[in-house]
Amino acid sequence: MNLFEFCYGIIHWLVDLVNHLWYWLGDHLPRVFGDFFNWAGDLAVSHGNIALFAILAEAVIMFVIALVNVLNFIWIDRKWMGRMFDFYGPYYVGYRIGGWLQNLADGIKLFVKEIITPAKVDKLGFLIAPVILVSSSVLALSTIPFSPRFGVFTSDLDTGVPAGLLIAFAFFAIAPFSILIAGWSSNNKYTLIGGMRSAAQMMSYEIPLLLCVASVFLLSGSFGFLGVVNAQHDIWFVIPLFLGFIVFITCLAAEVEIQPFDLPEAEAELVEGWTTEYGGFRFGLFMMTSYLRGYVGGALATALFLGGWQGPSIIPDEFWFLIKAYLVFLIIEWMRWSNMRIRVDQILNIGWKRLMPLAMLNLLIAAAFKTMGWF
Amino acid sequence: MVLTASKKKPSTLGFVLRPMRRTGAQVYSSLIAGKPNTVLYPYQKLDLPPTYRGKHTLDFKRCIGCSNCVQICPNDCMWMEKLEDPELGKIERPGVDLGRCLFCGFCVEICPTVAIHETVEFELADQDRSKLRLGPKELRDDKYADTVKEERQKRSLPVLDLSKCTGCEKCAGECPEMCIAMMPIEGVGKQKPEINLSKCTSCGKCVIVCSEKALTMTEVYESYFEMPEPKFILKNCTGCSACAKACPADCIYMMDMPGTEKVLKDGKKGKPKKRAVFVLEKCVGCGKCFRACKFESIEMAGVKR
Amino acid sequence: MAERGKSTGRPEEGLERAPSRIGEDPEERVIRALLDGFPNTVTDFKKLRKGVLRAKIERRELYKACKLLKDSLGFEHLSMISAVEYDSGFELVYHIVSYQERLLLELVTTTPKDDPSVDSISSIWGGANWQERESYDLMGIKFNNHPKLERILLPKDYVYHPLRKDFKG
Amino acid sequence: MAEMWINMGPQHPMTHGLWNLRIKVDGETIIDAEPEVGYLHRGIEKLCESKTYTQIIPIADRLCYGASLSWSHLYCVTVEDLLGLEVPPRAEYIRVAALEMQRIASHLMWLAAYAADLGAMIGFIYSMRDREVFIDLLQALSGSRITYNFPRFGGVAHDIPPNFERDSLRACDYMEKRLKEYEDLYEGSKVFMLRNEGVGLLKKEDAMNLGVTGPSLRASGVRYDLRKDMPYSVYQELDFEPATHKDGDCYARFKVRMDEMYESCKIIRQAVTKMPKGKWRTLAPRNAPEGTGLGRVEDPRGEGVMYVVGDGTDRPYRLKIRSPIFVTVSAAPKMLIGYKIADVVAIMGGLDMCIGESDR
Repeated sequence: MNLFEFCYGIIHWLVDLVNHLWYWLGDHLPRVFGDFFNWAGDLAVSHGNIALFAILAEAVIMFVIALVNVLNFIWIDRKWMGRMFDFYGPYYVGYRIGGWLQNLADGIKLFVKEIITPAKVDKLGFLIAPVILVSSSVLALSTIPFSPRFGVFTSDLDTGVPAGLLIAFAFFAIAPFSILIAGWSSNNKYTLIGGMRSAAQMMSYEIPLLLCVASVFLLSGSFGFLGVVNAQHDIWFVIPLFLGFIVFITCLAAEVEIQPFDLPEAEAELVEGWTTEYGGFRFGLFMMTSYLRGYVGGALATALFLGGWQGPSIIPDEFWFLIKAYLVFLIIEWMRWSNMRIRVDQILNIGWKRLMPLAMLNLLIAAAFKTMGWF
Repeated sequence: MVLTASKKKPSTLGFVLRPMRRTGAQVYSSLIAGKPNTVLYPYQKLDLPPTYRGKHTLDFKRCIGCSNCVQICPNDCMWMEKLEDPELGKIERPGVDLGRCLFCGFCVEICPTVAIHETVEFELADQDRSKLRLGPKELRDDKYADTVKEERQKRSLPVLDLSKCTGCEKCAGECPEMCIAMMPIEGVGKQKPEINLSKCTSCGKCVIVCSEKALTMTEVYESYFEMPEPKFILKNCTGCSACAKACPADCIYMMDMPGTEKVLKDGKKGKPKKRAVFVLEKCVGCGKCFRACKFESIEMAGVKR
Repeated sequence: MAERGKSTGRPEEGLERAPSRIGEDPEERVIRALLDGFPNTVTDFKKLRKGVLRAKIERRELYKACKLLKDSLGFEHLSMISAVEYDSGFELVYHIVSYQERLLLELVTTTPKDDPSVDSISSIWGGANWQERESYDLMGIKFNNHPKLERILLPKDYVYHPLRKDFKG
Repeated sequence: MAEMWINMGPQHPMTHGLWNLRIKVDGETIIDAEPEVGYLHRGIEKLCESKTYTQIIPIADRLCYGASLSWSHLYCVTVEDLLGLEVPPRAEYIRVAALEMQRIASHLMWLAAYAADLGAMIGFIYSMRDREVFIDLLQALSGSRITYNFPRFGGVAHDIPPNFERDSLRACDYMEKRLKEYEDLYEGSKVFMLRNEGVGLLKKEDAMNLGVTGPSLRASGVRYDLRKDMPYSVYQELDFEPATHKDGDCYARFKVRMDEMYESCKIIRQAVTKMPKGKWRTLAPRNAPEGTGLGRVEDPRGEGVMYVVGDGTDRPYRLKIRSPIFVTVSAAPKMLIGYKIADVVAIMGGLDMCIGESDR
């Protein structure tokens, strides 16, 4: 039974429960109204509609899991960073669970802060930028299954979202657009420069990233998560495509704007980059989204290179997936906290002159493997 | 104008791994091998050295109310407060405004009797500014001064009681350092020993040799600062004893000064008048006598009236 | 001499001073050169301690003397410009340093109270630029030919010169 | 993008303190720069004219939060020159040890800010952690953590506490071990080298002409250290070598300061072991004679000079303070023009700005 069937069953049961009322009303009311309620009940119980509601329920489940994951991520990041920095990290709020509640406390603090819209900003852009960023990241997340059973599916067949990886990357690539809007509409020189830097950086790192992904598609012969992960049953793609994995991780770091590549929000030179004018919960959304994107990146790397949910069946598949994603995230964070920030011309140089040829080489390697018939 | 070109070309990975090795070693030492370096402040506290300069305490019994601390305070955050103590009577003691205090420690250093101390207590914040104004009663801690090791040196000096002195020059002859000189008292026709304090080694021989018991040894704390000394002009003195009442260190006393007698009509001399006598060995340089004197008979350079 | 002045401060070569010939004591050399160049206007030569000289100069010759010090005597560094107000007038003290000879020259010049102005030496030493602005700002001394004589520490619309003795609060 | 002026400051993460750097950019390239200081002007020179000589010592501490001991020491040296006061040798050795600890602490604070500017919070945390060691030593010595109020005319305020020698030797060993570890973080990091090499070039002639002093001058290839070239305390009896570098870029400035920390460790070791017995404080006269006094010391940030005019009373007639950073920051446009916005933080961070002393 996968998540779709589970949701379908629940929705079906709920609809049946309500339909009893409908049909009872249809029987007892005058004819005109009764027909209407009977018709509504029939409509609700039809297969397509229940499937639609089931997908919605799946999305809600995945979203809640994503939010909990973000809390976990921030907590892990802070603890990991703390030990690296020779201090404890969050400690007192939620003392018995290792300071886990600190994130909730911070979230509440951000939530109750006054939301300020500066006077001279472009209102529409300023309001819509966080919405786009958060929604695109959540949408990218929604396509990622934790296991063949647990994810957003559109039918009871175990196929997942068709071409789910493509959709995930498409949503993943919307972010520079919203960052540019945020930077431009804030009407501030720092945010403008930050937005511009972000756009330039993300555009240029998108290409090697997708080339690496293309090599995985080439080897696995599928655009969907299930196909890619199942193709790694014998050997994880990180072994034949090690070069691609390194390039992918590097590009991922640039995509989610973490430390060696966090030019758009370089706090030393551009105050807070494109988020300078945002405060309160909007800033909280941005911050949450950056961790969410970190998680999405880790999950994508897991699915593409590290064999997804495959592992010894001592623990369930879903946990294998999460553990791998967390590990990738931790390595990225490790890189983040031990490095400095590079300059904007150097980042473009590295992107175009180094990562791009390497990604091409990686694609050639993948093509060679495919031609040899090893995959 | 492009000067930004680096000497070495950037490599793709760079040496990202070396800093990561360093931080990884740190994670090992703070997570597995040991604990982080943090002191969890409100629950754990560091040991502070005894020299630490925190909140002040004041020993009422040692303090003589000389107001030297008030005068040296760079921020003018101390003041003298008159109060009545059941034990000590009418006294004058300093208070500290911690909101202005810069914790320089000069009040501790200048105190001639080591009555003010700075404790290691540093958590002094309050929501009310007026709570930071600590009067003498809040500062009072008569036991603290005995608990800490004294850094200031004590020195015993011979102190002259002029009323007993006969001017016999025995002490001057006995002093091994030759630091006692007999000086005539102006307008009296008598001489008294004057002691050069910078040479005195506190051997006490002059006290032993004095047949009239005019010299006694007194212990005085050595001062770190050069204080202004009062200069007494005898001919302006009227004997009102205001300075002797004002002096906190008991270094001025009134004495029937020979040579000041009024010549009566019958040619006899009347009773000698009272005049102030200074014991500069004990003087703390506060300038209170200078301020108290209304007849300009005391001069003190560098002190404001 | 000019050659030597230019070659000062070299990191490696300048380390070891060449064994000085008799009469080549750098302090005396500076005194001699200044007295030769400005026989009437340089007065009151004093050697305060080893390596520290003090001289007085009239203000009209200040620029030329500084030029001489920089170009041919090897004083590369202007350390400090301090303005002091006396009852008779203002006194400007220039502390000028020679890196190679380890010399410090206190060059004192005076200006009358009603016309506090001297020639700017910021074209000789670039480091004098801001210090002259500071002297102008706090003491109100005008420096002729200064590229940008504006207030630097105090607000632009401030009218007093607070380090003067007649400024109260 | 068109040319525009950007205000980096007065409230900006790059400016450690309150100052403003106006830069004119074309795209991301700087074509003009104009530093503005004065936001923290407290009028210390005027204030000193109404305080007695002794009362100014804690005020001189407040000139710089990073290296307050060296400023109060400079003030004491100046007044001792005016008074003609001899300092007992034990006091001089205590002073030298404390000064070098202060130099290490100040350099570590610079390193912390520099690393944070370049984006490595790890450097900030590590440097601040290791700075604590020396702050603790100075606290045991003087009784305070930031504003020590330790030197006095003709000596120091306290004798050294028990176990001070052992603790300082241990701290030096610890610091040298840590400095070796820092190599991994900084020079071992390609990213750091990318950001620093060839950035903010300051030629030797420019550095001397613009009055740049201290580590920045030595990084431009001029070997001039007041401790060595015009020794003022007991520095001539100690064996050390001022650090120089000939490149004149940000990396050279970084390297000079790192080498200076090694040298300071050496000096502390010698000063602590050579320290003679005897008096550590003398009685200073209350009134200064008429005349002038000049003090000139090697501050962690450059050449600190004070010039005091006495008029026979117990208050100075005039006290002029030369702040090294005030002059060095006026040379900033020379270093900035032609580089990118991101280089501003590397260049200005490499100068070790301290606004307290520069605005006075």
